[in-house]
Amino acid sequence: MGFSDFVQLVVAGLSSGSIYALVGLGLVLANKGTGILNFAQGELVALGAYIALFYSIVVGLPYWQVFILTLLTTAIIGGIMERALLRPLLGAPHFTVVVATLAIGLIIKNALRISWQEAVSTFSSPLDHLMLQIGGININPQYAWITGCSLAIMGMLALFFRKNLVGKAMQAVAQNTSAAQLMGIRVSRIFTLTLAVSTALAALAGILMTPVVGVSAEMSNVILKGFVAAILGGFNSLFGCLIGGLILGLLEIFGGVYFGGLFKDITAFVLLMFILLVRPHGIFGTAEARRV
Amino acid sequence: MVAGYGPVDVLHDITLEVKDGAIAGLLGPNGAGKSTLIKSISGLTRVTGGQILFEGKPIQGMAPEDIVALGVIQVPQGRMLFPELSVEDNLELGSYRQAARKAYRATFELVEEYFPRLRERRQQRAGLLSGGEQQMLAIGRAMMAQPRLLILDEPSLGLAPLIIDSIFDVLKRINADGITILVAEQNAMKVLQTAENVYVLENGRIAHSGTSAQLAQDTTIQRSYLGI
Amino acid sequence: MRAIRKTLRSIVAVAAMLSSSTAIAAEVGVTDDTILIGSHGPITGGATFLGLGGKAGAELAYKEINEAGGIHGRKLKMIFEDDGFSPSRALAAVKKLVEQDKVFMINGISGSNPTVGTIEYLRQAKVPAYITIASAPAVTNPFNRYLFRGATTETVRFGELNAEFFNDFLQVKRVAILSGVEENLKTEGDETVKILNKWYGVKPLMRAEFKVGDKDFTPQLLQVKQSNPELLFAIGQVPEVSILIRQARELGLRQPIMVAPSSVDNTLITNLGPNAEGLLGLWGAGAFLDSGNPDMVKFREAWAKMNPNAPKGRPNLFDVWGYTEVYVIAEALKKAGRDLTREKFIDALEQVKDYRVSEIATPRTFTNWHHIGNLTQQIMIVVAGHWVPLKWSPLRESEVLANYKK
Amino acid sequence: MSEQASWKFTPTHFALGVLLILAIAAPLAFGSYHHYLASLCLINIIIAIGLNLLTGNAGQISICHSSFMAIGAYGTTYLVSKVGLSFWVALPMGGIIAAMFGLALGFPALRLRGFYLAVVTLGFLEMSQLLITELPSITGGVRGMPASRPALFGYTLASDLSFYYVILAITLLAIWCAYSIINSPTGRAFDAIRNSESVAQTLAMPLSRVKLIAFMLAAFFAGIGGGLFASLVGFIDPLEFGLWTSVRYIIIIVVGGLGSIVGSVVGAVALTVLPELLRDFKEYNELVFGVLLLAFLILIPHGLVSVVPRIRQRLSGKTNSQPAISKHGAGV
Repeated sequence: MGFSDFVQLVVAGLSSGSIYALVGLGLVLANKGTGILNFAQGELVALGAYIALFYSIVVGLPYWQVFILTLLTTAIIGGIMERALLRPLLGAPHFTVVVATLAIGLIIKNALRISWQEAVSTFSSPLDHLMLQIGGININPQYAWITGCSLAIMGMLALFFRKNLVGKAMQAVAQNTSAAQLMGIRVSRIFTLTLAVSTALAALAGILMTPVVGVSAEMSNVILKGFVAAILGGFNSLFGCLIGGLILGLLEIFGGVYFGGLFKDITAFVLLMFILLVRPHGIFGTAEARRV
Repeated sequence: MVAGYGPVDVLHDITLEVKDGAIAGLLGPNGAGKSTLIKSISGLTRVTGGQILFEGKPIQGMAPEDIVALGVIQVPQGRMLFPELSVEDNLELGSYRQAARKAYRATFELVEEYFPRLRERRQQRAGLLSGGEQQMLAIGRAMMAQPRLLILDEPSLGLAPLIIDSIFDVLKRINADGITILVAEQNAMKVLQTAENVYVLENGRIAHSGTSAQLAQDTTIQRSYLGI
Repeated sequence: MRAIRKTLRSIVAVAAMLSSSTAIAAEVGVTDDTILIGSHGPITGGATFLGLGGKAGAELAYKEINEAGGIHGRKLKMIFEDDGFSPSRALAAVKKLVEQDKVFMINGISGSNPTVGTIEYLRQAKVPAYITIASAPAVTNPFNRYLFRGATTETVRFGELNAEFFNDFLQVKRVAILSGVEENLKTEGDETVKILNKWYGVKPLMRAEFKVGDKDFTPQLLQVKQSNPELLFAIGQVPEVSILIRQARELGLRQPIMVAPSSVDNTLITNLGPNAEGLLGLWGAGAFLDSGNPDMVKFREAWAKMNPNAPKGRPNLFDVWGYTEVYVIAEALKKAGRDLTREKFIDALEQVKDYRVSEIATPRTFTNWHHIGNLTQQIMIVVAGHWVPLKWSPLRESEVLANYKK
Repeated sequence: MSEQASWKFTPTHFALGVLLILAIAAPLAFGSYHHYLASLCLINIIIAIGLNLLTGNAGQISICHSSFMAIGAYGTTYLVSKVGLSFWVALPMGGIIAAMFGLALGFPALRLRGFYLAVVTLGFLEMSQLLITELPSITGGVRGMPASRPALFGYTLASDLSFYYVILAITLLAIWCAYSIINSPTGRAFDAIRNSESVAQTLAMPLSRVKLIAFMLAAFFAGIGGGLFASLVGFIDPLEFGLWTSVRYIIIIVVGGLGSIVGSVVGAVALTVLPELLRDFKEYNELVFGVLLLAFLILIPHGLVSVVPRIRQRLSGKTNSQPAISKHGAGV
């Protein structure tokens, strides 16, 4: 493998890795904040992409407006989903909540399929058909944008958690719900907000992926990768999830090179199993991450 | 008042009064229902009957955050800090209630004056503090909410006697600054030394009540709680 | 024990009598004014592109046929069941259609495996089945009086056509093959490899696979790059192939690319933009979807009228197939006469020779020794954003039919 | 319902008797489509019972139940068609092979819990799918593999009705086995590890052995179900044993009721029949299914088995009060 091939692989691996990190982060956030393990996260990725497609093609907005409007819309959808569908399940057994999110995913997926029956669609981004040439290495600027944008948003999120009172309140609820209530934090509002943010994160992954892979209901399968990324990172921290996602992205792509494309996923899973056997709580995880 | 979890009631026919500006004590062995009573006041447990009045207004059935908004602040058993946040962030979350947020700076300085140790540990994660420091932070966090009534659930649990003493000293200072306090404890000696009125809870019922001086004379109390 | 067995046997006998007595009067599924035709295909799950298209096309054909007076005074009525692309659910659907709805025949609009799972049952029940889409050899091989395959051809034939095209027209020997792991995709790759070797003694430089839902093909494409082929053959569905081709060009692969029939579609061009130019592929029907051929224009307009809120990219190949194959069925029903039975219908189907409804289809021929209706495919190429037919036709005789001749 | 010295005829026994008679007699009035569906119901019952032992009773998450089913299906079919064994030997052997894999998967479970275990089982599922597609000489690969119906006393069970009765007998046997397991010390150990692993450590039986047994049992039941499934449908392909199939069994036990055999039974029946009833919704059927499922979970979060006790409780006038607020997933 030449150096330029290597760089291309790294760039591609990091970009898919940051998508996995975004999806994983949404999962972790919802789980830590509200106790929900949201199996509809993958469908929310697809939903985000379809909403972006709608704004872009049907309404005809430019990419930047599509970007912001989609995040807002999906955040609202996430909030409504929490209020209307998940709130009634407070106090229900864990598995019931898990299956409820599966049902929500099934509903979203089928609604998307029925309303937009195409094999695949895409919307344009300002970076379409551009190619960066750095020292004889072809780099798709789309990949750089995916990685950069994910990192930026995760950085903003980290700042929000560190500096903003509401962000801190969200962490407080995640760490000790009763104590948060005793501080006068309206836990139910934080639940709604948490689901809104985690849904917007899913949508962000969808928007970023689209110019590269197109929009299809099958996008939702990315949840498995998000799950693995989150577990790899220990399922309890933003940073762990980011590193987990990037490691997974790189692993997959180099696994594919050395063991053949079909074994790409398996390489990742085998390595994950190995890591879990050595460190049962992921790379950055601590024992307190054990829930369920 | 009657309260409890599930079909079994833990508390029965409790009548308890905390006078404005006073320190009241709540004594009782493990499992007597002290925590349930305190959770009921804060709205964490649903009350199935009776009345809880704060400054003349009924508060039972209200959401915990609405009770907090009235200035009824609890320091829960086991501290319940936010372990992954810094000391400063924990204190900041203490002043989450709207009325307290404006005076955040001033209260913050006051709390650091009560507990100078917290000043040194300001940037540390709460989970890494020692037991005594955690209890100080828990009380400090509650103080950040500018309570009108401060309720403490077992503040001495798991602490060394010297630290217990210093904590109760601070409680007296807080009370002297005009804050009403209700403290639930197993450590009868400390309570009888600190509180004016004391209630003794046994099997979910008030078994004895009176001023500290009266109860300290009571032979049954002496035998069961003071080990005399 | 013996008594129990005796009772059981008599119960079964009674049940058998009850269920068969209804069928004596006339042929099942045929009344004075209707013929019931059962269909199944995936309209939920991951393979809906196939079932929804097939179903919409078939519905249009039934409507046209019925408006023109039906067949010998009878209207055709389709009962469609979802099979979710699962063999077990397809079998349930077919059993329901045959036993509960009592259809005259089955028109399968599903893919290979769901169809293969129903063959044994249909053969035993002696219900004629006309399979529109499935390409697995097992549908028609071994020969079975009740099973017919219409639009698509069996995978071996794809292998033959690909191999001959590579060697005869393109004259390339250095080929790299990437395929999905799904039944039709993987098998098409395998068959192409087999025939390349058998007919021309050519071994592909490399063969790698990918999965549905894969988003990144860099590892496979780097392997392709290293083998430096004259042609890349990419066998997959539109979503994956779109990404694959774009990434290939990004990685500096300038070689011609051939795609499989499953992605010879306008959505591929939409997805790829300028990167689609020069793509090659096999097309399994007559005039292409966006061509100006009057028959295709007529079909498109009729289709659009019936599906006013149609998504972009439709009608597609599956709409065309669903439509054209119903006409083949209708042709045979016509030949079978007013006094219709399942056996007569099969005999009539076996008489169908070079029939097509219009230029949007390729001709179908069945005989009493093989039920493979179609061996023809056209090579298409993308020129100026449109798939256009390439002037090339195969010369070698297919070996597919040789299996059946005695 | 513990074992009692003196056996009394209760309304429950009456209901069970009526159900059994119905299960035997009712199919005679219907055709092969219904026999096929009824057989699928029974197979789903067997498989769901296995998963419920593992998840509902022992509290271990598994999302690779469909893989065990696949191992049973492919194992049995291979042993019959390629090795030439009798189905009646091959079926239990398929179950045992599945149980062996269950045992192997149980080892990581000794160290992992919750999501971590879920992801490992997901990896197992991916691997088994890959093996099926990449070993065409054994499994038929992506093209799938035909399976045949067994013979009994010289009769080939070609008709769906005759095979239904065989499956019914096996299902009853499976229910009886599961019932005995739940009421044995092993079953009580399952409950103990679900409720608290630290408490379970004080049991007479080593914790690790209990977990391994749970995984083996679940895999065995799924393997038997898979073998029967292959023979019933007559054709198997890898798509039939994907992630969604595993998820379907999780839905079955949650809808029916976790940790309850009756729950597995009613859940399996409900979720096999419902999609058939929704056929008229055509392409909307999965959507409608999702909506119904969600509504059900919101209204009856503890599963179908909780309905009767709840009605009884309501009649007796007792209400439940709970902590005012908590996170999702409390009270497993």
